[in-house]
Amino acid sequence: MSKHSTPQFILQRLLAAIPSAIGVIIVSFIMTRMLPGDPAAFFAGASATPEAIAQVQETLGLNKSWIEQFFIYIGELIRGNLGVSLTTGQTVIYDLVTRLPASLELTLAGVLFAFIIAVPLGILAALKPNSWLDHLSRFITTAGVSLPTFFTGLLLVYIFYFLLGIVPAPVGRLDLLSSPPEHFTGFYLLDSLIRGDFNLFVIAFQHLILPAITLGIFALAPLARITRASMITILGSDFIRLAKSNGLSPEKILFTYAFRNALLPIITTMGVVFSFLLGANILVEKVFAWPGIGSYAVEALINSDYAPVQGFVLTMAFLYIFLNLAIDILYGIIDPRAGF
Amino acid sequence: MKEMQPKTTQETLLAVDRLSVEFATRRGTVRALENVSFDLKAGEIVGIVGESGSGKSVLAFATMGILDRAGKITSGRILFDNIDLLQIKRSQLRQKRGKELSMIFQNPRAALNPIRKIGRQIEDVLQAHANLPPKQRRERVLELLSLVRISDPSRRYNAYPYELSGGMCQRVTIALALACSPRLAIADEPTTGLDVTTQAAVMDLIVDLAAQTHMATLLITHDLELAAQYCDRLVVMHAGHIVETAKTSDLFQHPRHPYTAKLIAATPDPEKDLAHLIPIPGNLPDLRGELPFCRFRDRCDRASSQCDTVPLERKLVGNNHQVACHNHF
Amino acid sequence: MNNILEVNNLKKFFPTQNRVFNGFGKKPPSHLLHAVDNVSFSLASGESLGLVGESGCGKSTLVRLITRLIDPTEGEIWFAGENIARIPAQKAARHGMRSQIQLVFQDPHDSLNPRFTAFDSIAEPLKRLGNISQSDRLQNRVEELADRVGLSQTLLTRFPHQISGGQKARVGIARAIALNPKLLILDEPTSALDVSVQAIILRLLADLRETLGMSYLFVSHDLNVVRLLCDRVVVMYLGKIVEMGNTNALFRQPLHPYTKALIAAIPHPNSRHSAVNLKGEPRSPIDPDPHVCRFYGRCFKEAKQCHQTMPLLQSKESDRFVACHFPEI
Amino acid sequence: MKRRDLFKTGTSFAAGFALAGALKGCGSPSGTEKAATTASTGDEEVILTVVQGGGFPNSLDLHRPGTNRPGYGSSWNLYDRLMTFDTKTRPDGSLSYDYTQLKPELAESWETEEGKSITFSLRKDAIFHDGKPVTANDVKWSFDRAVSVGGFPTFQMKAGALEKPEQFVVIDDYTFQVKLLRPDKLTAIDLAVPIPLIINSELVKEHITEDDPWGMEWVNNNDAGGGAFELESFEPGKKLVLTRFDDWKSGPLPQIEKVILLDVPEAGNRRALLEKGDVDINFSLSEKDTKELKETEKYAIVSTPIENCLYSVDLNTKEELTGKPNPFADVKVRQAVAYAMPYQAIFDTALYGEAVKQFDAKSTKVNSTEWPQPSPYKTDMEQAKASLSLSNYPDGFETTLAFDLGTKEWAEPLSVLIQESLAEIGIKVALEKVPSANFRSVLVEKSRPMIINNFGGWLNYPDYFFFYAYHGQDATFNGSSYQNPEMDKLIETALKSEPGKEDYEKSVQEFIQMAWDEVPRIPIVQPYLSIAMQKNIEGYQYWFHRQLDFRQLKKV
Amino acid sequence: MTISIRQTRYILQENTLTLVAFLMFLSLIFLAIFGNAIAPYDPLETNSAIALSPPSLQHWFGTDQLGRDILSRAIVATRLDLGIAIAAVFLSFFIGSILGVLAGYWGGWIDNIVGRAIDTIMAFPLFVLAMGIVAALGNTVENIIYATAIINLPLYARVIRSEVLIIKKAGYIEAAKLSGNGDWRIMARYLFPNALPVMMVHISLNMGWAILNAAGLSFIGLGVRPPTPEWGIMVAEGATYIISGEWWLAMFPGLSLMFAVFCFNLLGDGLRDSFDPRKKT
Repeated sequence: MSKHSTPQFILQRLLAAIPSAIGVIIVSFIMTRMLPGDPAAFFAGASATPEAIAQVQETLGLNKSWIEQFFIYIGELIRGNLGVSLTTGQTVIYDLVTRLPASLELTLAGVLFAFIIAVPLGILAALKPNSWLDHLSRFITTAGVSLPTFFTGLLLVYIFYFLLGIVPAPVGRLDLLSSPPEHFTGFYLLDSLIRGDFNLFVIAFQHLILPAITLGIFALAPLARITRASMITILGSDFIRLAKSNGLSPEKILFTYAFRNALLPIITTMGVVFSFLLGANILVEKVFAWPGIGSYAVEALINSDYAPVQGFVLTMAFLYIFLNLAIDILYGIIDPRAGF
Repeated sequence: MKEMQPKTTQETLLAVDRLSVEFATRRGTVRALENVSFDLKAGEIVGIVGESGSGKSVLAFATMGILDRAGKITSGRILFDNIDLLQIKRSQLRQKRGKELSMIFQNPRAALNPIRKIGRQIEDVLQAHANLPPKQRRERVLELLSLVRISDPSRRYNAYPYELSGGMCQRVTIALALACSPRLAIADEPTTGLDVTTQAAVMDLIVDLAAQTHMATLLITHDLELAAQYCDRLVVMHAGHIVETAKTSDLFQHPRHPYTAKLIAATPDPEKDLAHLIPIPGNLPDLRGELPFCRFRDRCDRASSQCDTVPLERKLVGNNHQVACHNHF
Repeated sequence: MNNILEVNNLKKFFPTQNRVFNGFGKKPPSHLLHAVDNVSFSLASGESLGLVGESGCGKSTLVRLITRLIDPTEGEIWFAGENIARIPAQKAARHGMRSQIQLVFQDPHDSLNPRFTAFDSIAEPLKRLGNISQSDRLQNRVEELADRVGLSQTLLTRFPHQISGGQKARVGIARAIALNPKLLILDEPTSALDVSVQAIILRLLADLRETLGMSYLFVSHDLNVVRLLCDRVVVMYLGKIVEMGNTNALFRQPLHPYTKALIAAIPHPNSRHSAVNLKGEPRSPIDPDPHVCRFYGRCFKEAKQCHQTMPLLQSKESDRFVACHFPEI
Repeated sequence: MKRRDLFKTGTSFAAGFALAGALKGCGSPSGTEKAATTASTGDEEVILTVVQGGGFPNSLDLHRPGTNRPGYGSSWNLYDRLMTFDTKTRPDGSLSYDYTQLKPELAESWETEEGKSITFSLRKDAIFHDGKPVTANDVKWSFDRAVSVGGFPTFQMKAGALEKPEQFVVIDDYTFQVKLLRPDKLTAIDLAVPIPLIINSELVKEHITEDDPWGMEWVNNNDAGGGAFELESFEPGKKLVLTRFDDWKSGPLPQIEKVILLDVPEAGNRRALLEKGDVDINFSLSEKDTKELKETEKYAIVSTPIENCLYSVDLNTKEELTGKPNPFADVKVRQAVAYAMPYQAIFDTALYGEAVKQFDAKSTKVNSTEWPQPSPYKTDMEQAKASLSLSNYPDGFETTLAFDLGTKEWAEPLSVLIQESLAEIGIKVALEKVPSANFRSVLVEKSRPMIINNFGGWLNYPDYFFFYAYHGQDATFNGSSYQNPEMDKLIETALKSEPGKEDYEKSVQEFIQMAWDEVPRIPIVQPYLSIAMQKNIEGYQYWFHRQLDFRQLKKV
Repeated sequence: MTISIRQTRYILQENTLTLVAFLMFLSLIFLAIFGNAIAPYDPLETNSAIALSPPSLQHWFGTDQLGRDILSRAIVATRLDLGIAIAAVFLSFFIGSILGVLAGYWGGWIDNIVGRAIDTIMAFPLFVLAMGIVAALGNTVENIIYATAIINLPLYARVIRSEVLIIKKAGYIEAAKLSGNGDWRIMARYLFPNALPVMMVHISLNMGWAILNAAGLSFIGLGVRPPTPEWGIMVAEGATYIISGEWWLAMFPGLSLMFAVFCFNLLGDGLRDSFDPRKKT
């Protein structure tokens, strides 16, 4: 079988993603135009006369036909212009660039939390399937995925902030007095370390705990489940038997042999979980006043603010495409068979 | 049939003594092995033959101490070099595995870690047992690869299992098994799934290397003909029992157990035509629940009431020829 | 004797895909795997023809071509006076030849719908192609078929997972003969079975051929088994026929080095070593060089000529064909 | 200056229109909440932190189209205007702005040439945040901008007869003149509202482009002001930080040195922040939180009835809606509904008693011009049934009640209670939640049979309220689309007159009476603007724009 | 064709958690059917006198801001929530299965078109897509169902497609062709039924997810209309009361929601285990 070079592979994957990207653009355009309410009526101000509204419509280009609007939109898109958010008053690009890192940081932290809890649980469960430990882990993770994130979030805030007071107030990424670190990655944890501001790191970390846990709890089940299943499969496979019969140490068998193989489906699931959480953190962002793109999109959607919704959807679509690409590449690194 | 110089010494290397293994399953306990005893002398090649479900592989796994979680050894001893493998510590057992006794699997491709270079896999074994500096370890790996007749070892060192053919993979697992020059290798259906022509080459390789290193070999196979070709002695299993053991030629010329006789009669060989191919009636009994003392009873045309009521004893019926049957030939 | 089946210059090339699975992705430009390459042979009415070769030699592809499950790249398949190669596989389900060519599958388990009872499976062709709609007639016919293949009627209501391998094989055979096909193709019908069951099935097949007057195309990698059932044998290697001839003659004196190796690989209690050991690895079937003998690289006879000219299948004596520059004559 | 004189003599309805519009929707506390870090005493910087939900300044430029209500608050503090309003003490002791009294801000003094011009003398010591002195050129540029950019700012300026750049004349660096197109008493007052803020024109001009002659892109996110506070950082939708401008000269230097305004969408979190002492002020309290926090007595809570504002149920009076006959066109139906309103339950459960009742008047006869004043309706199911039986719909009908999702905290329970109550007289109501942004469309379209409205006219006169809510011009806030020439006449009479005059008193009482009889809109309550502060916060004052003026706040 | 009773019993014995889930499932069904009859109070009846009273003997789950009995509301909500979930899951299962079977069995251009469509949906942040659909079409129960169905469609199409890709290689599919079955018959009688067990797992897991999805929509204000009792809305409304100490408003509907989702997840998990090919001996 022919092998392709990595750049070729990436290019090929990106090309393959074009149709769905076009699909996303069209669908999101139509979806936003179908939103009820007239943004012009809202933004012309309360006292606006019909003429004033009409004038705003014209400024916003809303009086043109959908088709015209669509081509104008595409034209702007090609020029890299995603428009201006009427709700925040900023360009959509600016909003996305400032808010995306917040969402990514939160989601990554959530996935990381889930990974740290779920994978060991899954491994333990796989080592002793059908033991009490297995059942307990299944119970816990299933309960986790059964909790609506907004409910979990509120509950955690109530318990850990309101009753116990051991976490900071749910007011976003930092407390009221801190200013964000200089922008390198947009991830406060990283940026604060880069700047060497350990205090700020702690503050950012404390603020990240509850939302990340809220999000992570939701991802425990799929990760623990896939870890357990793939570990059970791998542990029962012939090459583990062979490794045992060759007297390799249990640690070597568990980690170098079993876990690395089991990692492949886990990584796939991580990817699915990540893109799922990236969408699901909308509700978490709302609860924790997290200034991410999720809450941004909700606000825009409710206000029939087209440009941010479209920009958000596009961003997510591209994230999704790149995420899958990254996972395939990661897969290729771990599994030589995947090749390119 | 064949005349061979006895190349075995008389010391017993492996003695399995009244070994019983049970499996817990959803629908009850499977008594997979019951009072199984046999021994193996240093340098000897012994074949364990039987149809699927007869417990051959369980026996191999039990000996290696790598039974599934569901499986449990309920009684018996496994004496390797007069040490009971069931009594020693797990770490001690681990020390012996791969070093003194090792195993060759069926389906070699599945038996290799799919995402680790084969050279590294062999090195892992060396690392576990031989105190060699990395450079020598690598040399030893290359040496082993050429020993199992893999051409261009330094290139193959970096190959992944998926890049090799089935036959090649089996050579690698043989190299793995031989890495520390064990005294016993258990080959579990080593040729199943390989092409006919490759099968022969692999078997030749195993017996050649066994002879070279004076390694005892336990060949587990369902192929009577194959066992006959390569083994000094044969152990015939049926439904978790050993029904007969004998020197290969004795067994073929004078099978004493009805099952052995029928098995031979049912096996196609170049001299038989279809009319002489005699099927064995019935199926293997369900190993759950109540069983008669003789598990072949329901398929046997020599069965008597004794078979239900009197426990089976192994009888010596000739030179090194044992049979477990009340009404043997 | 007129020929029931005649295959002329049949070819099947598969495009090979890039390995990366990209969901619902497109196929990148590909290479061609020559699974069946210019194969011609014929099968006389009432004859039993063996088709032998190792895995990957194109046996299964050939079977799927003849049963019209897949479309050939090129070539003709004449069955009962019609070139059925022209019928698109999509349309074959409704074509008259469908009931005349039936297949017994290699894996009796895999070939039965897990959600159908034995009865359903056997009745399926009768309902679809046999125009038997009345339930009592259907019932009678299925029971008759069950009797014929020795399947207890009580098993007819069972699902595949509730019956043994041998019984599943019988269901598969009953289904295949339900419509009294003229040609029955047997694709390794016993390879998944134990020896004891294998004998039963082989005898059953021999009986059926006699009583129903079918022609057999018997595909197997096991020469021992082919010998028992077949009048003539075709040997394939990497998509090409390398030798063809009367069974006994072919066994007695294989002309092609590969056939020789195959026969030599049959385990033989009398010799500890195989007589012929093939070296190296098979050549790649993907875009093979049309001028190089497919066996080149493994052959013990190879010469420069073998690397320059593809040997053609030539008649050596009456009814003996071989494709080798240096046949053993 | 008598308050009525300011604008009463003019003919301008438009002025009031615009002002009222700017301030419509007498807010339940959906605006800002303020959070202040605890006890910053001693040498520490005095920091006030403000959390806000349900809207956050979306621009620093008040002239930009689409700048939202919270944006008034930020620009109020970042920028100065020429004049501002004085302060008065309300009967309950709380402070409020006093729009009868204008006082200097950037202008030291002004002279009015009746009907022709107003001439302002600017402070000579005032500087912008970047240190540039504030000159008459800046004032002119800013006013030019306000009348030129279109949209709401231009509209608002027009309300004071400020329409053309030519009206604004720079006499010298510190003297600025507004020429009047026509005599309009609203002109002066219109210069004290948020729109005519003074922008650092030199600074902005550095950032203008051909497409953007007024530098909107730049002012949107940057500080071009000279107000008491300057911008430290602005992250839209997250956080706004203001620091005191120590060189501010237009008034006493504020005590607060730093203000942090944060967006916290979750109401519960906002309350928790206050209760944990993490914030000083919870500005936009729900009625429930107001009540409960009052009960704790741990916080200073100020509730001010929002002037001239009502929560009401508007019944559409059009004969047909979307092609179908509209039951509410029948006055008997409207009266039935008015009697069927579960007023007290709404007051208790939906509003937690934190509002001023506008029902169950002592007398059925209107005898005062006070506004708002309670309607004579009270819950009386017998009357309701009787009334309905006299209508064309004696057995009831099905209809919908729409409300603004952004006000759901009180509007939803209110709607549910109404729904339940109306069901008793056979009117089946489906509830429709409309997202805030779209509720504006609902108001404009007037296609819903029944809506929950919360209109407030800024100018504290019944005639103004009625002009927008009942007049046949059918303004956006006439949620009932009520059209009655008689009513129009009465309203117009009152508008032309002034309080104390007989025709005024008479027509006001008459149109109120007419509103009760015809009930196109059923008043429920007059809402409060409530703010909860830690006890160490002082100086809170109610403003017509209903945003916080940080300049007045103190920490003790 | 379906799972036999014996098999069911077997699964249940095997796994106590699944048994528990099954009992939970039965009780949910019971509540959905008889909820209106057994609710102690009228779920819509307000009573301002007892608004916001904590759990008591009269009102086990307490009352809400309008004095409505939360227990009754939570019970009555079962039918709507399950209804939404079942309808949505059925819809996406139905359409997804057809698309998936066609794409998997025929491949080629159908596969490509279906694949692109699915990719497009997948590339959307699914919850936002659901929000957008509901916001655009209006927040009625039907639209919530459509939105939930659309965002779940890819899952079914993909799962069944990959299942079909495996099954179509099975010998019995070739056997079916040899028995004279046409493509449609093979899809309907061989591929689909054999993919069903795996789909059952997803249906069950998806049910839970559909409930959460509907609740999430309610939470951001795009759910069903008031005063219809629905768990998500009740949690969302109750959320504002948590901090002021009236925890029962959000807690009990939240727990009901969790109970239902938990039940379906456990059930799905149990089904997954029992259909696990590795467990078949």
